[in-house]
Amino acid sequence: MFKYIEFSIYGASILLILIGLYGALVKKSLIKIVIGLSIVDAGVHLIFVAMGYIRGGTAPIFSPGFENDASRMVDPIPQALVLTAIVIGFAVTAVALSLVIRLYKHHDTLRIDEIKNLKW
Amino acid sequence: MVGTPVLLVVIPLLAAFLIPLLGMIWKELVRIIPGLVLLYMFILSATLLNQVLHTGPIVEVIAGWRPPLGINLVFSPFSGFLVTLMTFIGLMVWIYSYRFKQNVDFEPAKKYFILLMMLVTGSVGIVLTGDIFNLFVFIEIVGISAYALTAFYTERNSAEAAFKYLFMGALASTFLLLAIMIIYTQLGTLNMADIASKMPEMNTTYKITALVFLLTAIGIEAEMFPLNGWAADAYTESPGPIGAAFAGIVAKAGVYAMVRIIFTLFDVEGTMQFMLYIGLITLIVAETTALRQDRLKRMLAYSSIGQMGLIMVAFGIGTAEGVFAALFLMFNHAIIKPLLFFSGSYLVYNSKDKFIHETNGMGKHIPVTSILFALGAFAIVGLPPFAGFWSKLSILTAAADENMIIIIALILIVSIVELVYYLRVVNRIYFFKMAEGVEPKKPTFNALFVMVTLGVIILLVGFYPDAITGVLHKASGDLLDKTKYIQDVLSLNP
Amino acid sequence: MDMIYLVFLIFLSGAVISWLAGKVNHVLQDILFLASVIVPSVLFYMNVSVGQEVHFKAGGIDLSWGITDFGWIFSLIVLGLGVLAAIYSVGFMKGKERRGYFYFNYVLSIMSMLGILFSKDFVSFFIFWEIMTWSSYLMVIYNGKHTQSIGIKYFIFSAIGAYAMLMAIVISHSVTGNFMIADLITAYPVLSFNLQVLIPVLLLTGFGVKTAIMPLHVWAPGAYSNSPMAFTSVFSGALSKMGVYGLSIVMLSMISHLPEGFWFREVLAWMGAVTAATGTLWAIKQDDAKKLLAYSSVAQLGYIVTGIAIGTELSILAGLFLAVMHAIFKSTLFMAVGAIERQTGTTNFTEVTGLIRKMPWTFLASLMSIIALAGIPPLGGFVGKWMLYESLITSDHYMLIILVFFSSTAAFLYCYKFLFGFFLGQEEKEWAHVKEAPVLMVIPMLVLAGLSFVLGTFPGLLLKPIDAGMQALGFAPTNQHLWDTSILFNSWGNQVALQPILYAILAIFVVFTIFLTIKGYKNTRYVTTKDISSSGEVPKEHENLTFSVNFFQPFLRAVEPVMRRQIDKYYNGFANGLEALFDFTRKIYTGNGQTYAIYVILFLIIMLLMKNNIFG
Amino acid sequence: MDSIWYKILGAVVSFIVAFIVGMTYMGLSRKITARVQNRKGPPFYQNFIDAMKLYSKSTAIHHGLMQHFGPAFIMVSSIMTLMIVPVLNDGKWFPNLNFDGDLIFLLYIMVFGPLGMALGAGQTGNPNSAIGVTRGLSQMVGFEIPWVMALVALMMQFKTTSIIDLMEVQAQSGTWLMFSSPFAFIAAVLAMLGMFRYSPFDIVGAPTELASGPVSENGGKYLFTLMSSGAVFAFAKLTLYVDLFMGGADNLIVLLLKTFAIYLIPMLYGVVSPRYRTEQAIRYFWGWPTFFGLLAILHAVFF
Repeated sequence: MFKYIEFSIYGASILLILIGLYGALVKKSLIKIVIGLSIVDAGVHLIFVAMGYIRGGTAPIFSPGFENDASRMVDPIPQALVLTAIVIGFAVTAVALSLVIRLYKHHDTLRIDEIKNLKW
Repeated sequence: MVGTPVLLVVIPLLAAFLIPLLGMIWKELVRIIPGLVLLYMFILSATLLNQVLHTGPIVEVIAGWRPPLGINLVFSPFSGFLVTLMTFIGLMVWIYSYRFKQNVDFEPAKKYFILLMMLVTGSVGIVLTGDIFNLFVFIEIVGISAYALTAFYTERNSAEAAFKYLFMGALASTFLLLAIMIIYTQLGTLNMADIASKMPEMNTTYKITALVFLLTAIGIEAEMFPLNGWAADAYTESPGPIGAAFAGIVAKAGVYAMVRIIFTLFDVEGTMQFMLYIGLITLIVAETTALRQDRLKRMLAYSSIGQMGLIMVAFGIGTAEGVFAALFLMFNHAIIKPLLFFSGSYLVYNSKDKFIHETNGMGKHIPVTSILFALGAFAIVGLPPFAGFWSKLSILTAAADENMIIIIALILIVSIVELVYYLRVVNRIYFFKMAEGVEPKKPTFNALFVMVTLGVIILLVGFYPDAITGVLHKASGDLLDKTKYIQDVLSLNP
Repeated sequence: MDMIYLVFLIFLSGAVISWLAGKVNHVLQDILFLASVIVPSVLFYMNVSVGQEVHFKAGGIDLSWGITDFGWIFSLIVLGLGVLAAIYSVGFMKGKERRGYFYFNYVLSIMSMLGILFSKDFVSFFIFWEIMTWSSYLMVIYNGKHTQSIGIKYFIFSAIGAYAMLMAIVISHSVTGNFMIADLITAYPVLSFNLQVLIPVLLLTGFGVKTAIMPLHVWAPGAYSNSPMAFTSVFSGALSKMGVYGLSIVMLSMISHLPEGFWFREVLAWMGAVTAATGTLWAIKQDDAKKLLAYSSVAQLGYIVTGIAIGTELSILAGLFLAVMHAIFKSTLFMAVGAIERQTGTTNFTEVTGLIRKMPWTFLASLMSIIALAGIPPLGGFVGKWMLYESLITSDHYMLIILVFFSSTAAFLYCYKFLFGFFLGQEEKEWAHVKEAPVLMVIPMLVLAGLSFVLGTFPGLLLKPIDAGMQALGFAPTNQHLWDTSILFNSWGNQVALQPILYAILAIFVVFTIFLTIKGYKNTRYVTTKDISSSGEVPKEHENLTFSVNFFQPFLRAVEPVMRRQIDKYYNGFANGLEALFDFTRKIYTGNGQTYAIYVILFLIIMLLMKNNIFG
Repeated sequence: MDSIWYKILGAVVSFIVAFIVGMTYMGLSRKITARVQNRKGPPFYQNFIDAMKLYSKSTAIHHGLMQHFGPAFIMVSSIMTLMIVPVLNDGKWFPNLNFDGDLIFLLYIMVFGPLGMALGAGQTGNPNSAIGVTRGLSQMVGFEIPWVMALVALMMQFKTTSIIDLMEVQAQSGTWLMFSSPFAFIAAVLAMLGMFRYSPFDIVGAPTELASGPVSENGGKYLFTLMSSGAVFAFAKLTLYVDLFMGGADNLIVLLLKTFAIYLIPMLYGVVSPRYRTEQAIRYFWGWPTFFGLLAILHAVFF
């Protein structure tokens, strides 16, 4: 049962990454690209957290009653890392969106294939 | 003792956050503080480098956690050399842009200097850190500040460039994170020395997959072909000094990360060759693209990408001479390319589109800037007796020692292409009639000071290369000695 | 401090100072310029002896400077010509723009040429070589005309040559472990065959560019004619000889150890001869004196290369003698063209005519130099030509000699065109105001012309140092056996005694001059060139009857099939094709951010698929 | 015997002989030409009369110094050629400068004069002169090729560049080189057609077309000098041919016979030929004559 759950988590995160990539690479709208990138990020974060998960694990906190359960604790480091990554992803998305606003003002369009003043 | 390596990361970061607060006290502090910080950083890193060259690397532990658990900073001759170089260029960028445009008033200047500080923090952090996740974080810091700096001018196409940069950067961070994940799940550690020591145990498939993700991610930062679509745009549309900073600081950090991963972290065969060939392709594509540019900064940008390719080639040779040559090239490129960007932006100062033909006849009106641009052009294509020649000689010597005759030939052929487009510009500057309505802009004293300083360094290294080769030899030896790196970090006493 | 350093230091600082001095005072600038050429030259001849060496390190590389007997020959060209042309330059540059620029590059190029002769290691050789290249490049574009075409072409070819040389240098470093030229020469006989071929080929490419051998010559006509004439005299006279210097060392010290060296020699000799022939034909076609002399230089260098390539004692003597002679007479001619350009403002034969009475001294110098160039006795050019032919005959190069002879016979055509075009023909009102060039310009020309006269009768004066130089390269002494002070021998024992010939010529000339001139000149009066017999009509003042357009048209019609193919066109086509290709490949950078992202993903996917092929 | 006066004497005597013989030949050629064309023609000594007439005329005008020097130059060339070429076998004649120059030198001294003349002609400013000169030079490039090929063949075959050595070779073997090296002889003779500038190669002077070409502005003593130079030069060239290909001559009579025999070739060829255009002339010389020159070289190398 757990196996399926694990697989479904992995599968879901890979699916997320693929969906995100689809959005980023195929969709022409800048907004959709940003959304796509965020989805990719979410997928990566999810897979990372899932990697640190232990079946039936507990929170990695030495709280009363769990003093000797270090082996059953889920790995805390991925969670820490993902937390950081989420923050960074947030910042990037914010910058991206602000740029999108600028681009829209400058070019009057949100289609990425029409914003090609810089090329070759 | 002036300080410890950690200050090199902490101080600018702190300064970045303090600038707006201090700006409330006295507006001029916004401009002054970064300079003081960069000066301090330069002195600190130079002192540390001097010390490190004699005593061996300094490994500094953050927050008391020993490696492999905690985060550590490594100030070795190699990273120290790069940090010194970066802080020096940072200082130059600061002097240059102290009042680089009168119309940049308090509010933009504040942002500009905050972002510049963050850029330097991130770059220095990339070079110093001993932790792979930390590397990721620093890369993101550099990334975000670089996106913002690229988009600094609202009236240009800068947002477009910044968006492309961001798009690629976001993909890079995704791949980097995936790679870190693979490494962590396989080896259970994030410390680079620890990873390096455990690497032989890792399953080959995972190892190579992680390597591929890392190379793709870092390759975007290091402007590797075909991942460098953003680079020319970002160089072109960012403010002049920031173009210089990209070439002199950010790109160097990217190459550093790449080299650290390939030389220290992984023990996969074929990475050297990969780097060699991908560098070669980068070099060829970028330089030939530069040949046909009609905008000055874009041409400089592609030239810069090409130089990064050449640096990769030099690293890819893999021998001590090759690494030495690569470092020499990094040094020269970090000195010369900023000079070109600085002087180049004055040559097309009042022009909207920055076309090359708008530099026509500038030689008569802004002679010093022009001659420094010419000097930079001559130096970067490797004409003796300027600095670029020695690095070119050493890279070719290194390649010849490995019997890479075809590669030597290709490098030299590309050099001819490079020569052609630089000379076309220099000819225009001196021998063409200035177009109607072009107004040359006299450089400010600060800009002149920076350009002359860089020019003097070019001449100095050109006539007396021994000024730098000693350091470079130690740095290259340090990079190649992987066991020592692992040992230095892991055997650290609490 | 060693005198050698001092010589170079004076050159270097002189270059900078004479550049900057222009901001202060022009006379001071001229004086400083002359001093910065003359002082180190004098110091060199007074205080630097052959064999003196200095060693130092730069960038961890051992460098060493010192001059050999062989280099000493070329130092005569470089410094002798350098000083004379410097004096000329002062006159030439009077009142011109960019004097500082000119002086700076002039001094630097003289310094770098001397440096090349001094270099005992490849690194300093290459450094000086490149300084020479870019300083001469800056001279080529001095006028600001054709910078993007002629200037860049010159630099591209120079760079091709220099980089070929650099490649050879680093390869030789990988073999010998250092950059010493002598070490490469020592190691050369035991190298693998591939390297034995590769290294000389690369080096010869490098030197061949400067020597303007076919098919690497296309830069030369443009570059020679585009630089200011005061420098072109050095450019064609001395700078191209640096190629000869390197070429000789490669051919004589390295190829001679190669069992297959025969083919090298033959191919190079033929290339030289073909260069000579095509250069001559193109020179005949030119209507611009600069271009004509430029092509002529290419042709003359072809002879020199042939001489050196043949590799017998006599042919090397011939090649080196011709090298010095070419420096003497060709620089005089370029100076003369410079003088004419300065006085009349044009160098086109179809525009200027009849200057002989206005610029007699320039004419005299040109006449002597042309006679020397054509190789007609009793001037110096003949000695070189004679030795070249004799060496070709005695070494069984029967087809080569025909080609060489063809080109030197055809050379008479452009020789005459040069003299006729400028000095003879009808005197036009348009040029009535022309005066003789300033004395500073005339004196160097006359000195050089006098030199070619002296060397025509007493070639021993020059052959002596050449012989010493050849001995330094390992040849047996050739005095008494191939030459004496004024007698030349070939290896079959046939001889030409120059003194009786000179005296006979002078005697006959004097007799008939007296016979005609003393009797004729006094009894006749000068009439203008309009007063001629032309079908019973006297041409009017404004009617210019000078025959100067399509001068050698019938001849050119006869050789037209040969001249139809121009290498230059192929090169241009190639360059244009490359640029078009690059224009196409740069479209990779489409400007669409999404495309770039797709590149990234594709790159990643390809890497993941190929990972086992690339890594591991 | 080595005194300077003896040498001068030799030169003067050689010059006089050459002058007389050359002039006579030119007169004969006029006569023969006339006869072939069914005219009576002038007497064979007509040229002497012309020369005397020209010499006694005085010139009134000149166009500059080079015009004075031009004839002197061409005289130098003619006399030098004469002095280098041995007149008779075994040094029976004054040695002059026979030992001081060789064939290569000869080739060069032979073009010295025409070039000097060309300068003189150039200064007169007469366009006809310049046109003539360009034609002459062009044609020279044409015929020099087979001529040099013939000489090179001889020089290579006998490993000498000296005329005297080549005469020696013929004396020793007993055969003339025109028989032992026939191709070289043919090439040389064909080249000679151009050298003597008789029709069809008279494009330099080109009577009626160029008003006598380079010499058109010269008269009186100048023309006399040019004429006598032509005579001397013709004699010297003929003697050279005899020396090289016909075993030289033991005395003057034989020399006259042999030289006249050679002289007949260009002359008779010219009588029946119309004039070539310049490029035709050049192409002519680069056709069959050069082919024979090649054969001569091959012959010299392989036999």
